[in-house]
Amino acid sequence: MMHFLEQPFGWSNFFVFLLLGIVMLLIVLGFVTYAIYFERKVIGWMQFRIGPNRTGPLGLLQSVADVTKLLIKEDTIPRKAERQLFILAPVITFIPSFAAIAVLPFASNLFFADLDVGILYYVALSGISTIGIVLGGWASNNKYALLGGMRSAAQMISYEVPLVISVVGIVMMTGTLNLRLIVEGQAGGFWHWNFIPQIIGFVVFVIAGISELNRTPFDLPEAESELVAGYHVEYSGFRFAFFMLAEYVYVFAIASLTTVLFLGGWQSPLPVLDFIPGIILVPAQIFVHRLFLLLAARDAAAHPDRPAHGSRLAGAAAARDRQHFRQRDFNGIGGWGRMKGIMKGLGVTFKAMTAKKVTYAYPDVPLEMPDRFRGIQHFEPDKCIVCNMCAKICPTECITLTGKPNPDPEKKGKVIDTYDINFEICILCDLCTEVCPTEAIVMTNNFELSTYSRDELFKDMKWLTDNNENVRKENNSAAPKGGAKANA
Amino acid sequence: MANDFTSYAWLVPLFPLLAFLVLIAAGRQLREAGAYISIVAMLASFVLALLIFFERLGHTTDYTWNQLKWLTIGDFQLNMGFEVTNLNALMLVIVTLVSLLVNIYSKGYMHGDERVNVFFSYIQLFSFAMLGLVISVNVLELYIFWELVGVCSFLLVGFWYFKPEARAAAKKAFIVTRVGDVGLFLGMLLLFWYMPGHSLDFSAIHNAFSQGKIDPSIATWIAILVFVGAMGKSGQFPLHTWLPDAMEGPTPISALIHAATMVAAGVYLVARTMDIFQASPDAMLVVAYVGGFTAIFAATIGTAQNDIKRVLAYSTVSQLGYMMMALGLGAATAGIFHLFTHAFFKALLFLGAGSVIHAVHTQDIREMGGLAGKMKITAWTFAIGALALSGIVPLSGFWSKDAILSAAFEHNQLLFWVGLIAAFFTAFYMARLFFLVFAGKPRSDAHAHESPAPFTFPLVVLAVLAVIAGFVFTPFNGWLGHWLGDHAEAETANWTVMILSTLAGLLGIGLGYVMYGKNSVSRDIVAGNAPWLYTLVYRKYYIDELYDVVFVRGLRLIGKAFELFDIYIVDGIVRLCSAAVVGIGRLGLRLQNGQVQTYGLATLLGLLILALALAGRRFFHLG
Amino acid sequence: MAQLERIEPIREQAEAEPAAGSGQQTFADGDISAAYEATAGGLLRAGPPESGDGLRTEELLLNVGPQHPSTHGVFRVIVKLDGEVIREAIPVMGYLHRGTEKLAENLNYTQIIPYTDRMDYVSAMTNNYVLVNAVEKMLQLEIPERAQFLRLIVMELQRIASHMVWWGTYLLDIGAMSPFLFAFRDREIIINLFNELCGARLTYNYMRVGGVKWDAPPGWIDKVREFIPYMRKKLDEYNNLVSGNEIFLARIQGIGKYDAQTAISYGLSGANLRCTGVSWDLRKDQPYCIYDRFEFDVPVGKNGDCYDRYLLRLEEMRQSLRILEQAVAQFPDGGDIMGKAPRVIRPPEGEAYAAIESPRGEIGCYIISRGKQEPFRLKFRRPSFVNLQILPKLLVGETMTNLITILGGIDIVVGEVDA
Amino acid sequence: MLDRLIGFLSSGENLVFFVFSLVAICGAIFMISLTRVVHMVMALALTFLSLGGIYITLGAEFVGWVQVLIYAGAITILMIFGIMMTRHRGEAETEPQRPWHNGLLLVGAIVLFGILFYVIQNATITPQSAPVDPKDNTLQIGQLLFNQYVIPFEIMSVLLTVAFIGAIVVAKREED
Amino acid sequence: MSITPYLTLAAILFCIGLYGALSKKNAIIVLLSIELMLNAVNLNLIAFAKYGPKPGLAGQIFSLFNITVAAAEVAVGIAILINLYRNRGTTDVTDMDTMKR
Repeated sequence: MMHFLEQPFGWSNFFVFLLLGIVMLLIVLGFVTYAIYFERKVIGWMQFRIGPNRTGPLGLLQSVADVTKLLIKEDTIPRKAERQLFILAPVITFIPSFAAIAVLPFASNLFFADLDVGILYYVALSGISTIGIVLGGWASNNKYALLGGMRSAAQMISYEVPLVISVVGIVMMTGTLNLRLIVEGQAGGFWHWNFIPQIIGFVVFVIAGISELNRTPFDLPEAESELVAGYHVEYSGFRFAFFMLAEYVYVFAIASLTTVLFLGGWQSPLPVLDFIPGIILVPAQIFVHRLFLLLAARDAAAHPDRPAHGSRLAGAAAARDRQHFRQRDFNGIGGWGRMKGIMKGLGVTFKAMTAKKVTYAYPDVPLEMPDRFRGIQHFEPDKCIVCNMCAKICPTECITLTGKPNPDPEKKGKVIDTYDINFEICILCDLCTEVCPTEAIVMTNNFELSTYSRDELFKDMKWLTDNNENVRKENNSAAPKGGAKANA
Repeated sequence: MANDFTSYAWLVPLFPLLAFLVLIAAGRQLREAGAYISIVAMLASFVLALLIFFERLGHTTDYTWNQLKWLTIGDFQLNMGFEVTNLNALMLVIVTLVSLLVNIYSKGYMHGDERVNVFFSYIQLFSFAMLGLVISVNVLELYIFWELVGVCSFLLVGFWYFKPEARAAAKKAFIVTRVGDVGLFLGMLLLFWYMPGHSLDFSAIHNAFSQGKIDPSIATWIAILVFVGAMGKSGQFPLHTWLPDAMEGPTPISALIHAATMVAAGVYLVARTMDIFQASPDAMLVVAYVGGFTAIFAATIGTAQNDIKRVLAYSTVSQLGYMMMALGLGAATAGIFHLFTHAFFKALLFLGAGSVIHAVHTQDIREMGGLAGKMKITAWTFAIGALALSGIVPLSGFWSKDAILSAAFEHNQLLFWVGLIAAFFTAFYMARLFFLVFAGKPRSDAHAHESPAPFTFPLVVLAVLAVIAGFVFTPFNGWLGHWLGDHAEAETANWTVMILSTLAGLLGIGLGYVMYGKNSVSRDIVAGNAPWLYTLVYRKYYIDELYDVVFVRGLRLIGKAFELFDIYIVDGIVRLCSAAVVGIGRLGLRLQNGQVQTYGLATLLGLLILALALAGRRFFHLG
Repeated sequence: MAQLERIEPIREQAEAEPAAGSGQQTFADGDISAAYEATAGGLLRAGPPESGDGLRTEELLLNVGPQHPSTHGVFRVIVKLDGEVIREAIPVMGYLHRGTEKLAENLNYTQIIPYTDRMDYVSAMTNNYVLVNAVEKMLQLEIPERAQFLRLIVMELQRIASHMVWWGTYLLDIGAMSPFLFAFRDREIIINLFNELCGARLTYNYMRVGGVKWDAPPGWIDKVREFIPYMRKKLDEYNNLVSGNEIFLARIQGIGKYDAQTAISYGLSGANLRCTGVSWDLRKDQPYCIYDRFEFDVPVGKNGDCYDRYLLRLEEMRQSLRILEQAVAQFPDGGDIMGKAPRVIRPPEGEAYAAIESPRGEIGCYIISRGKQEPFRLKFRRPSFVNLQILPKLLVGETMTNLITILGGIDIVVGEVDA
Repeated sequence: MLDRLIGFLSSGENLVFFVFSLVAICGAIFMISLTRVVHMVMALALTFLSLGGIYITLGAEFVGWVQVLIYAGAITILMIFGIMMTRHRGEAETEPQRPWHNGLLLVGAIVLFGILFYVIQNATITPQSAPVDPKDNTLQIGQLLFNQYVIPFEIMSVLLTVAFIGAIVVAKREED
Repeated sequence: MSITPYLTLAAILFCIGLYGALSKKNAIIVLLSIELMLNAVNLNLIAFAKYGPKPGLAGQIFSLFNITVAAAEVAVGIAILINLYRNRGTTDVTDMDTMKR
């Protein structure tokens, strides 16, 4: 790659770079989709469920399905929103995130740009995407979106400062902002990696990184419970995809930045392993980092104590101020002791990872219900003596029946002619089977009733008669009112 | 003994001056005595004038005394004084005589008017001015008295100031004569400018012009300008309109000023400066033609007037036209002679008219009639005057008019016929006047009776003078010519002229008798079938309206224009200044409105101006 | 009969002249809009405060709307926000009101029972019992021993299930995803037990006037017996997972605090009352059914904040397990499940009020009968509705995030709030 | 004129400068002409970014990215917060009530530009010493900053602290 | 590439910023315009650093200082703006013409 950069800037290597750019985009997109898939799988495992497994083998195509759904879905723009800004916001958010990747070195000679001001470049660009988020919130003319936008902007700005300061240590050590040189500075075993001498920087960087990405426990802007979905509440379809893409590209960028800065970039952990080409190590480390990031975030459950005045303080001063508050919060009360509760929580989560999964494949494997389950009624016309008891007792009057005189003359009394139950209203309370003296109407265990139109819910006698699989065996109908039918 | 009275000639104007001062000082207390004081003063000056006249009969050298040093400008010395020549002496006598008779007449006529003494004081002032004019030694002194005479005419015409017509007439008279005076003034200036040694004395003028020291074109200009002055005072054609209106004044005044003295001043002026006119033949022609035209023009208007005094006024204008014509033709003596005779019978006619008006209290001849029976003396004297005016043989009018017509006959045939026709018209309107007033049945019920003594005595005296005055200068006896030093004129009896003029006169009287005496020919023969002609003449050829439109309205327009100019330009500028100051103040106010951005803008502009100033300087050096 | 007279005069008096001087502004029957206007509507229409008082920055009016994910159903709070801090909150209810009490007036008692299942759909058994108990009081029926036991076991199982639902959703609201799954995994066991007993998972319709409908199927009681130790182990696991978590503690301690006097004056009941130190549990103080035969203690909190309520409910689950343990031990092995109830239930004229301790507090059923098959008037004292009244007071001055914590702490079920 | 332009645009670097300056000027003009405040802020962010690009082409890599970080990142968001904090009733800028003021101002601005343009065209600046080799810009800036300009650097830090504390104090709402 | 295009661009931006600062009525936009003017100055500094009489890094150092000052200025500016908004209820520059509270 280096020699490419040295050539004078002409049309030919412009296309080469364009090509490389597109390749990088594809790689990133691939990473993003499978990062989402990976995340949902892990969360599932943490909550003793399987996670996406329906689409494609092992659910591998789940994210792909999601993305295509977003592409196909119609992206609406609220009528009163500021059209231009609404459309512009996702663009402003996505472009800097993707541009920031240019400076990340993946291998000794595999990188896109060898800037002397590598880190400054990254920080500058991440600043711009904040504008996109704020604009998105403001332009969608929705109070929740505005609040979400303001909060996320405030959070990103305030955590940018610790992020940058934590990196200063490394820059001081390696003497340059150029990422490639930083990585080369970490050659040799992993003890040469920066995260050992810069342990504090490393921790601050990771936490600031987590908050920069608005991930739990800092996912204040998308706190579902309060602000429904933060700044992109009004976005849908492709534009929403852009926002998600931008967010996950940042995840990729932060993760790779962490590895480059602290975890030795493509330097192998042990000297002996230096033959493994750097190219593999970086994604591996990214993978490990992602895992750690998720665990720490996901289960730690609650949010940090909310900033008391929310996002209204002006200027970077606010960030410094909150930073101070955060510091006290962490090591103020008993420092590491404070972490005990979270560690216990982590323990439970890990145990859950290995616990039996409770997910059952319902549509494929039918659910069998206990015998007494009150499903859809089954009617046997010949038992019915048209005593109207069931129609009278029904609380929602959804049974309508008509009798006709008995066809063969010698028997007196009536025979049932039509018997309809309107399942739109029936609440399956089982009172009708209770009062029916001849058990003409009993309940079955099946409950699938979904139809495409309401009048199909209006079942007639014939349908009720045919509905005769897994009829309930134990119908305590015709129990004498007041008399207890004792059975052990 | 030669000049012992002449040397006292300055006393003649002094007496009326003294009377004037006395009357002004104690006018109210004097009440009745005022009249006598003025009559005594006039009598004294008349006697002195007669003495001077007789003394001068003998020899013809002028007596001048101009030692009164008035002012010296640089090397130029201006002296005042008086000069007595034969012409002056004659004029002195005429003026003093007529004014004396008018004073006597006025005592009766103005009786009962509470401002009678003021009236007499004005007459005395007028007499002083006229006499001073006559004996002045240089043109400037003459001009001073000329203006004084104009003032007196204004005062006297406007004597009954409570009548709006009187006030208007007085103003009109004063303004029109002033127009003339301007001409005279310019002439005087030119004279002063071009005369060797800037001397304005008449003797110096006589020497300079007769020796041809002044080049002719300048002389022509001076002559014409002097003639304009004369036209104004004597009521010649363009400037004659004020004379008929001046009749608003009391009748004695009309007689004194507008018949004999003041109007004669113009003719006297031309006569006095004859040398200038002789130096430029063109001027002579102008004078002659203007005189001729005025004569016939005024005569035609006279025939159609219904006011007795207006008829006489137009007759005066016509006769003055004759005098000017004579002077224009070079017959100075004939002109002066006609002036001499005209003074007497015109004064007579006016005073006669006055007594008629006094009797019937109206001036409209259509309401008079049959007065001959009741006013015997007035009727007779009036008849004598009328005949004299018409130029009937034995009377003075015939001789003077004949002298003029014979001069016209020799020099300018056209003017002769013009004069003849004018004479016919004169005779016709005098006859019409006489018959309307005195003959026929009385048309109004007013019980007319003869006027008392003060009225009739002057009438009789004037009547006598009207008869005998003619013999002074006849084709048979040219004494006046010689006495006046005008020997150029050879006196030949021109029979044809005499016969023609007598015929014209008789024809006019006959026509008048036929139309108005016996009414055999209907009066409105002219008005009947040529009404426009009658109205044209009656309305005095609309000259007044013309002047009104051209001058009055023109001046008013110019005045208006100037007024507008004043308001909008001059005032405008003043208002503009104040508005500018207020505007600058408000601009300042708007700048201090507390807006930071306005201050920013101001600083930016200041900066730019500063930069441009710096860059500009260098830029232009470079550029 | 004495009670009857007492009713008549009240009714005439009520019709004669409206309650005078009740302090509250009384609205004519039809004038509901005025009532609404005076409360929530007024606030809504007030719109942002005019800048007169100028000092406050932008004032946000937020609808924590009916379809908000963390309000356990269609419940709405209108909140006036200043930045993050709540200045004023007005709850709006009635979105799930089905008019059960009015419908009941022309249903006979057996038909009403399925409706009670749907009131507090998270603990249907206690609803059934309170209705049936009230009728039995009027009929002075004698309930057979076995039916009593079955009712008790079923109610205590229902209490545990209900608390587990509360625990799972409450932690989900606060932000932790996993606990919800833990809770519903264990609750599934109880649901299956009920399914085997009465055929339904949520709306059981199990109890009848005079007894119960179904007898325990064979082996059912053994299953219950095995469930108890399993549950105790699980409860310890829950504690480990969440209760120790510092972040969780920081979120929950000291929030939504009120003292005993306020709780009593607001008529709170259940865990909301006991968390302030007032030991009041109907099972102990007004024993009904056969609760007096078993000994169990009533957990009581100290400082009345969300954390105490949280611990209280966990402790209640343990106590229910103790009761179940004793009940299963003493379970009679014979006897009929229905008392001598008349075929057509016509309670005599009069009224009755029965109150029991449901997982959310004291649920009461007040019936006025005119001797007909249908009750003349049926009124349920619904604990969620009463407990909700303290919400506006608690919310003032809190931040948005705490709103959810407090709401979850009170543990309301909207079906019960709106009936 | 045209061939000079093509010549100017031929070399890559000029092209980049031309594109960036075009974007910068359009952003600035939009900032003036647009009516909705947030759109204006966005336009200006665009200008800041393009200026950053121009700094980089001028070899000032470090300053370019600092510009992007501070201006495009921090200040724009600060402005947006400022806008959200204050309510904008009359969102659209009403028509200029001050036609005179604006007109005069426009003239002033154009004249100022004229003067500057004139000066620029005529000024001839000849670099005396060799241009600096842009190898490791950041390193050099770092050395320079802490050797020669360390005093201003310290003053800057003091200034920043004072400014931010001041901002908080001024903006803090008095907790009632 | 001589220095004139850069200086011209800087001049254009400066004038636009000036116009904006003095004509706009919304305080925020005035602040923004001032930022734009500061940027123009920055551009000049850097342009001179490379093409100026004494090419060197001094220009860039000073542009750094300029950026820091600008950031401080915006922070304080917004704070003041918010305070004014609280007192006056508007952000309209033309209303802020009296010192009284």
